[in-house]
Amino acid sequence: MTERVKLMQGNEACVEGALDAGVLFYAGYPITPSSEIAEEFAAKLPKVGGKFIQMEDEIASMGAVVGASLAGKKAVTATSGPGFSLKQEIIGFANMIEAPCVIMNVQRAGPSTGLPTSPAQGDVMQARWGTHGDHPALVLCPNSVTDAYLLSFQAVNWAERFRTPVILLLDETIGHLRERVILPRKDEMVITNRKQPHGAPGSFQPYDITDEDLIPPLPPYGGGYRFHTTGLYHDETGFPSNRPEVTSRLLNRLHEKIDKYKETLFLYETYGLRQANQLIISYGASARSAKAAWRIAREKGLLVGLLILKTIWPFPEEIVAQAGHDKNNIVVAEMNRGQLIGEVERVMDKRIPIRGAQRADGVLITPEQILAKLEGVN
Amino acid sequence: MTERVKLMQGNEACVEGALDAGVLFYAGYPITPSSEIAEEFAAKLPKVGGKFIQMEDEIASMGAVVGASLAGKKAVTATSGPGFSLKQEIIGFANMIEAPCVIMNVQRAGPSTGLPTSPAQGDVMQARWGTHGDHPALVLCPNSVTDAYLLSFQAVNWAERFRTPVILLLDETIGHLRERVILPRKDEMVITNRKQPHGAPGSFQPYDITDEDLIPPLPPYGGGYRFHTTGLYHDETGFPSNRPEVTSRLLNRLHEKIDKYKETLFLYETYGLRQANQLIISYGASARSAKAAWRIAREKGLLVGLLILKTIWPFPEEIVAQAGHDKNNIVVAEMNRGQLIGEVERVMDKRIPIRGAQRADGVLITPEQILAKLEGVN
Amino acid sequence: MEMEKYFRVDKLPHIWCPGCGHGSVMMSIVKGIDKMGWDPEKVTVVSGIGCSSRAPGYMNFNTLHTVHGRPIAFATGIKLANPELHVIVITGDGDGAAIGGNHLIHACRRNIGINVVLFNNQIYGMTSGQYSPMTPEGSMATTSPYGNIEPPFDLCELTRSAGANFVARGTVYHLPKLDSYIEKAFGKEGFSYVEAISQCPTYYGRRNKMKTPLEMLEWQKKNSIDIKKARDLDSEQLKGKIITGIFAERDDEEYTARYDQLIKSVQGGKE
Amino acid sequence: MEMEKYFRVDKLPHIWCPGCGHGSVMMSIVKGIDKMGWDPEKVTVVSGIGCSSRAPGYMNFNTLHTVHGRPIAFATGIKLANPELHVIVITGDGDGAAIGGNHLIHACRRNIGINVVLFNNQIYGMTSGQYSPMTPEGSMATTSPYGNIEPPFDLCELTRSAGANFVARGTVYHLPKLDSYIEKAFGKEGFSYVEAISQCPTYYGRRNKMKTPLEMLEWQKKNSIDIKKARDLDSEQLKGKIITGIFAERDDEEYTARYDQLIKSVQGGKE
Amino acid sequence: MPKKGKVEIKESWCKGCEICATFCPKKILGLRNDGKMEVKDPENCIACNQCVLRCPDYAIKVEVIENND
Amino acid sequence: MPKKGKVEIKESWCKGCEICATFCPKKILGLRNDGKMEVKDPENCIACNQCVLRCPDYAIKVEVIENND
Amino acid sequence: MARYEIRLSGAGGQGLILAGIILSEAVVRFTDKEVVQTQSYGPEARGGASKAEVIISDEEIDYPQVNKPDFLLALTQEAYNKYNRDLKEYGIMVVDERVDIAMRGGPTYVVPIQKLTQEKLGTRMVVNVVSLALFNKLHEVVETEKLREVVLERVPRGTEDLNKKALELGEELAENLNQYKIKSKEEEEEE
Amino acid sequence: MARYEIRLSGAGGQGLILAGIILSEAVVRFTDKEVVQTQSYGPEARGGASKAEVIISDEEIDYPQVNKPDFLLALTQEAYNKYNRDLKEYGIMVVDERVDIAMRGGPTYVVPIQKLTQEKLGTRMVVNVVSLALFNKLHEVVETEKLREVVLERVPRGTEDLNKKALELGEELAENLNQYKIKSKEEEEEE
Ligand SMILES: Cc1ncc(C[n+]2csc(CCOP(=O)(O)OP(=O)(O)O)c2C)c(N)n1
Ligand SMILES: Cc1ncc(C[n+]2csc(CCOP(=O)(O)OP(=O)(O)O)c2C)c(N)n1
Ligand code: SF4
Ligand code: SF4
Ligand code: SF4
Ligand code: SF4
Repeated sequence: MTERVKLMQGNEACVEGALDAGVLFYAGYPITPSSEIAEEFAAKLPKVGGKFIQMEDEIASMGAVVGASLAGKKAVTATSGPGFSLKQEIIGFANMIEAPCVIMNVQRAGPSTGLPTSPAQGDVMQARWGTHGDHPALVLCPNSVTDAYLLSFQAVNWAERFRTPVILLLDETIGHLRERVILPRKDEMVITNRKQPHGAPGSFQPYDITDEDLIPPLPPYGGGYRFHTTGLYHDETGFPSNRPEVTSRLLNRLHEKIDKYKETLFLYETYGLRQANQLIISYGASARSAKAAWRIAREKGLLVGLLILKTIWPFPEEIVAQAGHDKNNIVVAEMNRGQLIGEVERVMDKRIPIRGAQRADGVLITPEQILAKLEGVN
Repeated sequence: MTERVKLMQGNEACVEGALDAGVLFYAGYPITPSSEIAEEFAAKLPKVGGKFIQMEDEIASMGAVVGASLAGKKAVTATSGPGFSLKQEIIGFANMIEAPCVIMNVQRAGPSTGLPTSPAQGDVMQARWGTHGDHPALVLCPNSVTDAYLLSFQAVNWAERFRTPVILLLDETIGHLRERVILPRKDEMVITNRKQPHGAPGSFQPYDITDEDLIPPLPPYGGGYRFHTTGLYHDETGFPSNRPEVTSRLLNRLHEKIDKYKETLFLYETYGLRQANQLIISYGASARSAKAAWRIAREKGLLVGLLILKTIWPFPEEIVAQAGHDKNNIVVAEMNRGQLIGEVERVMDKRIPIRGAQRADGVLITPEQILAKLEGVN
Repeated sequence: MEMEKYFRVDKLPHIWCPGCGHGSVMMSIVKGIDKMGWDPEKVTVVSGIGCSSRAPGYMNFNTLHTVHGRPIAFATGIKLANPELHVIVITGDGDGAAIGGNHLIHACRRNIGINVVLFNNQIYGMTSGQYSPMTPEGSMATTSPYGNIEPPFDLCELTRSAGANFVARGTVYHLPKLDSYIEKAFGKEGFSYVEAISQCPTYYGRRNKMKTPLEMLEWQKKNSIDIKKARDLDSEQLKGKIITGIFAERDDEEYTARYDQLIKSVQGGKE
Repeated sequence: MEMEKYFRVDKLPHIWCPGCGHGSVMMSIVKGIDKMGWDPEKVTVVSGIGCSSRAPGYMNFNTLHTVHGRPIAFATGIKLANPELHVIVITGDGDGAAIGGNHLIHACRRNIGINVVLFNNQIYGMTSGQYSPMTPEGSMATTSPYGNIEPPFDLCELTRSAGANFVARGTVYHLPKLDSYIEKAFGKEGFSYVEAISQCPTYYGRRNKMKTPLEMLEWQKKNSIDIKKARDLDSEQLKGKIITGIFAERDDEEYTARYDQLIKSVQGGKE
Repeated sequence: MPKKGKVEIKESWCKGCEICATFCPKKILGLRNDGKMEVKDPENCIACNQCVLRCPDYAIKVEVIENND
Repeated sequence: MPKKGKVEIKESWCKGCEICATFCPKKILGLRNDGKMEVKDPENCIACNQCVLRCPDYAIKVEVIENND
Repeated sequence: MARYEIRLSGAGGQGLILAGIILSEAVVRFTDKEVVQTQSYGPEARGGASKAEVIISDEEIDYPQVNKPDFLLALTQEAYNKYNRDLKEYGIMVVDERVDIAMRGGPTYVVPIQKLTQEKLGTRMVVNVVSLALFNKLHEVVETEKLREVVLERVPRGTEDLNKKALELGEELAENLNQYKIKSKEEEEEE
Repeated sequence: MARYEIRLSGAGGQGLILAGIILSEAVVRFTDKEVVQTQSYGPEARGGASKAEVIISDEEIDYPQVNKPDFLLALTQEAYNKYNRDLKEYGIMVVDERVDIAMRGGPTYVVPIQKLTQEKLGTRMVVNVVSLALFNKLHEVVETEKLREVVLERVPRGTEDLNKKALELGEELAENLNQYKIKSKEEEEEE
């Protein structure tokens, strides 16, 4: 077991988690601060018989990943802000055709080229809404290197389970951080593989929902089931249709197949919620500072609770409402000008003051900044 | 004056509005249902000595538009969902370097290829959050062909005034609709041009804010002021800096230069708000159905008010709060699975029920659907 | 040839306009597959967006209708993930040469085993007739109402320069030759590019004084010139001509084969 | 030549590593501008993202540091909006050949009056050493830890095929020749492409047994072969060689000039 | 000995583009009033298959008829 | 009559890459302990300007000195 | 005229969209009424059935889509099948004689429009203008000369005479429309 | 050891980032302590000053950034100028002898690290390992052999002997460190 205690970098942990989950394909285009992910995959995939390809740009990378996924491989890409913007169109396509894949975005300060080597959490809303049209999103935010490993593993599993793109939203701080990690033994990790069809190939309908889980099986190309796939609205056979009953059925299912499992998708940590009249909510690298602020506040005798979100989309409305409804001050700590705080505002009653501890200048938010938003800190 | 009463198509009206505002450059890539905008520009620009170019894709179009803007021309591009996703990276760049330009997005049903010829309002949140990193957004939604003309004109003016990309967010219904328009006389239209520097070229700093309006002047290339521009965080001289005080100053100003003028930016219509205990909020083509629903409800004797938003970003928080605070039912009508309703929920008190009248199957939302969400309709 | 084996017959007739050349090119591809004797289960046809890109929907293989301009990127992922598959890309002059130009040349460079067939109707059909990067100079299109001033690509030259193993251009008029190019292309390991001049009577023809599909076929016939003959002509004489024939025929090593060797050597030569 | 006239001297020294070739290429461009006698006010230098793309920041003109891969698109807008401007694009083998390849070939095709200088250091410098589409086969890079298996582009062949009016390749080692290519390029109406082989000792050199900038220059010297001599060699013999010289020299009509004619004719010939 | 053919037109697939008629060396095909092709002169078909090759809608089949003489 | 030159090195710009030294035909340039170049043998400069041409950091200037003999 | 919804349908390429636009433009230019016009788009509109819709009203037109047409023209079977469903119970229906229709209550006219156009004008190309004139005459939306003005501005040069004749034919058909009327369900039952 | 913050700084290319990683790895492998390691990135890190930072703690390390180092190594003037500011008042500072420093209160050592490395080992390439060994010996983070084990795994093949010597030199410097101590402000004032 000690073999799984290591010094590891966040980006490297993402790769390890993905490999342990069975990823055999990576396509990407280098960009700071995510490039180590590509570099690690380039070194490690051939060793396990997997394939790494550096494509001509991020769009092509996203396309190749979806292609590889349909060919039956678990597939990943990684990028950062500018590349994440470019991938959006095909992320929407992956959503629509239900192609399992994982997109890692190691956030740096934007907009535009911004500050390529500085931490930020400015792509939080983009991760939810970046592609055109209505669509669901499943987005995970690690706050430690161990988390990076675990959530990367989880992201791959969920992508396969729900036939959907999953976004692993890191930030430069976690991506570049090296720290001591303690990983579960490999034989303790449960790998999920996409569902396969059972019936005769002749009667196979690629989007026919026979199971209650609302998720159609996905056979690999060359595996004996021939089928058609399109980014147009399509019916159960996979062929285009613009009949309103078909289009609404598809769009509803795309959302419901995730909504249905919401409860199991919400990953989070809580600290001292019960004996608290104030609440800090945070995620990603900011959660590290939030934890420090919480510790200091507690040491000062303040009744503060801490909610660290790891699943940020779908937004865990009930969990936040539950944690916050009896508080008289909520501080949302994030490295942007206020993004997830909007969701907190949406779900909380107006009478509870909600304050943002925000920072978007390329520097990791400090515990002091968060403390300053609490009440009773001198 | 009768010369300005015409039958006009929504897409055509966008072109007319832009031309009347002084646009002399268009770069785009065809896509349904926006292509008529390109086609009209292609026919009309050469007549006024302007330039039309069909680029190799939407990314290049967006780049060319920003380039032309820096060369001193008022510039426009138009697209629809998939192209809008592709333009996001450079929209962020335009934000960052403060390049005036107008992006028209004629929405169709997404995600992905979706329903290319069907109406939708699925890109509402994307228009706000589609590019990576924190950034402001100025987004206008016409609900008639006359509106398309007026808001297109306004979008160009505001782009120039605030040195920012402005998004004109149409939908297929309005883009393709032909209707009777009554346009103001040309001599009644006030054109805004970007601010020019006055000092000596030698001392010119392209991002130096000497005026209270927070908006730096923008001389054209070749106009005697040489300067440097970058999408990296930069100081007043235009050169990169990662000093936190510089980066936060820039990002704050980018937001404040618009926030400061919020009040003048909020365009909307209201109907019967005072004598109402219920409220319908809508925008774009949905507002047409909302208007019909409101009319019918009034005819039935219901006390319903109607708020039609034309500026949707920045979100007119106070106006919505003001219109809604004394109502006991708010219906938000939009052609998506619930996008702008999130903002309404955010600003309203929890005790007021907020209902979505939503439709995302490619069909224009009907007055009946909206009526059904009102209380007391049979 | 048995229609049912290769076509989704229940989806026919296809949506293409009367006289559209795309149907002929699609059949040419299917004949090529038939001649190769490939197991339909192992064939994957990938397309972008456009009239031409609707073809895979009618073809009874693993078919993927992707987004505009990127089918080669998807195909690259498919081929690399499973090199056993025969991966065919169907694209248009908009899809493949405008928005998708970069993916095309990079796939040529890598020489990855994908067979691209570009349906070149010299116009954007699906979006109702804007000019494309392969529209002849002077042509009328909805976005070139005064005649197109952009010179078109010679994409056969370009793909050859970029490193494709096989490059050819045929026309719907000279259908048997087109069949033979496609067959040769499919027979190559490595990347192949076949350009099929197709006719769009609806949007190209009507605006350019060729009202019927027949006039367009006539135009193909009159303007085509064999590459061997073209070599003796200068660029002025070749202006507006369709050069047909085989532009490149090489046997450079295919990309996924290289990758497999790399894996072997990294894994220490074990088979 | 007066430094202050063309450089923002207060921004120097530049951020490039010791021995990086980019400084030499930047100077070559400035010398070209000087030789043309262009008014610096009328010169606009546009770049993408990369080490090379940092150059405009040091150059005392209208300078625009855009996003990765798209400088030619921005430049197209600038040139078309104001054809009086001399528009120079500085790009890298990542910026210009990987993500930006499509814009490059389309600009060649349009033959728009932009002068592209591509700093080819055969690696992604800015992001710390991943392989690029111009990295030689077998080279070590952070993303090709077992040696690069992708064949590189010959971008001079490609831009020539795509229609550029002028195409040449020089090296930092053969600096005076590079100067002369850039000067010729600047003298052309229409699109020009000059590729300058530059050295990245930090990320290419160190990993590929050339620890010092000097070894890299030595490599340039040894591997370069003049295009005239290259014509007598076959592709096997040319593998890994740097072919230098002028690849294309044409005088096809420039795009914005065509556009101006179109405007005149639409406006009914009034001047 | 010249072959003989029996031409069959799948009406639901035919779009009336008239390409087949033009390429038919015997000119035996023609457009009907409803915009579909018909075989005007079935006897003269020589089973050359030009129409099959040329029809972009796969709407024509030609069967070779035994030539019994 | 051979020219003579006076070499001036702008230390703050020099990065010590040694390219100039290699291209100097007279080999009069050398690296100092602090990683900057210095002119070790100023007398022998023939003002060939190779170092100026070659320095990627524009850190060298050479002035042609009047040759008075 | 309160809100009046018109649907002109037929095969793609028959020019009914142009007819809808011409009608709308005539309304804008020569009346004080409001008008909106919409149409079918997309590849579907290319081969198969296609429609143009116009709403004319004395009042503001809020909801811009035709849901229950007051008037339906269907020139082909496919168009009829696709678009007849929502016609108002007592709405007017005009179909080409070759269209098989179900019996209904409202006024229904089966007119050999295509045949007569072909016979009298030697081409079917202008069946759209014939239909347009028929509609206009029937409803007297604008005066004949006004409609002619707009038509002549919008049609391709060189086809003016042909289109004038088409206008005349359409009006003639309108005037004799009753001869094409078929019995309604009720009338039949009464017998 | 409660939270202890270490900053190793110098010129890009001197290998201090590797030193930081080696130190952290040694902590993970041979102690029960928590450790995090960060470093400067970007083009800035290329030519100019560069730093590696390590935090070692018996407890969970939440906030992962070094804000007030307990220990600062600065091998170059530029690094010193850029990174000395936040050093804790009584934190330990070790600088190369060629660095000009301001007077301060805490323990300060001016050591000819680079010169001695060059003299004794014939190259400056291993100045990072010398510094690492100096730090480790001073704080006794891990045993000498353990550190050697990690170093030898991480350095390029063929440089093992050189690095062993570098380790020895570093330890030797640590043992004699007092001879390089300079008087603090207070001590000076006391005089
Ligand atoms: C990102 C994006 N941009 C634009 C479009 C619109 N679009 C669809 S098909 C097409 C052009 C099709 O032309 P081509 O590939 O030549 O095919 P054709 O229809 O002529 O066969 C365009 C521009 C789109 N769907 N997506
Ligand atoms: C959209 C996007 N993708 C990726 C990057 C990251 N990136 C910055 S520069 C670069 C490559 C630079 O290589 P090159 O153009 O050859 O320039 P060099 O640094 O070698 O001079 C990359 C991949 C980015 N900034 N934006
Ligand atoms: S529009 Fe043109 S390309 Fe498309 S189906 Fe019709 S004829 Fe073919
Ligand atoms: S990394 Fe390479 S290309 Fe970039 S500045 Fe250093 S040597 Fe030059
Ligand atoms: S087989 Fe030949 S002869 Fe017979 S109908 Fe077809 S084309 Fe004409
Ligand atoms: S070439 Fe320039 S930078 Fe290099 S050592 Fe010589 S003077 Fe210094």
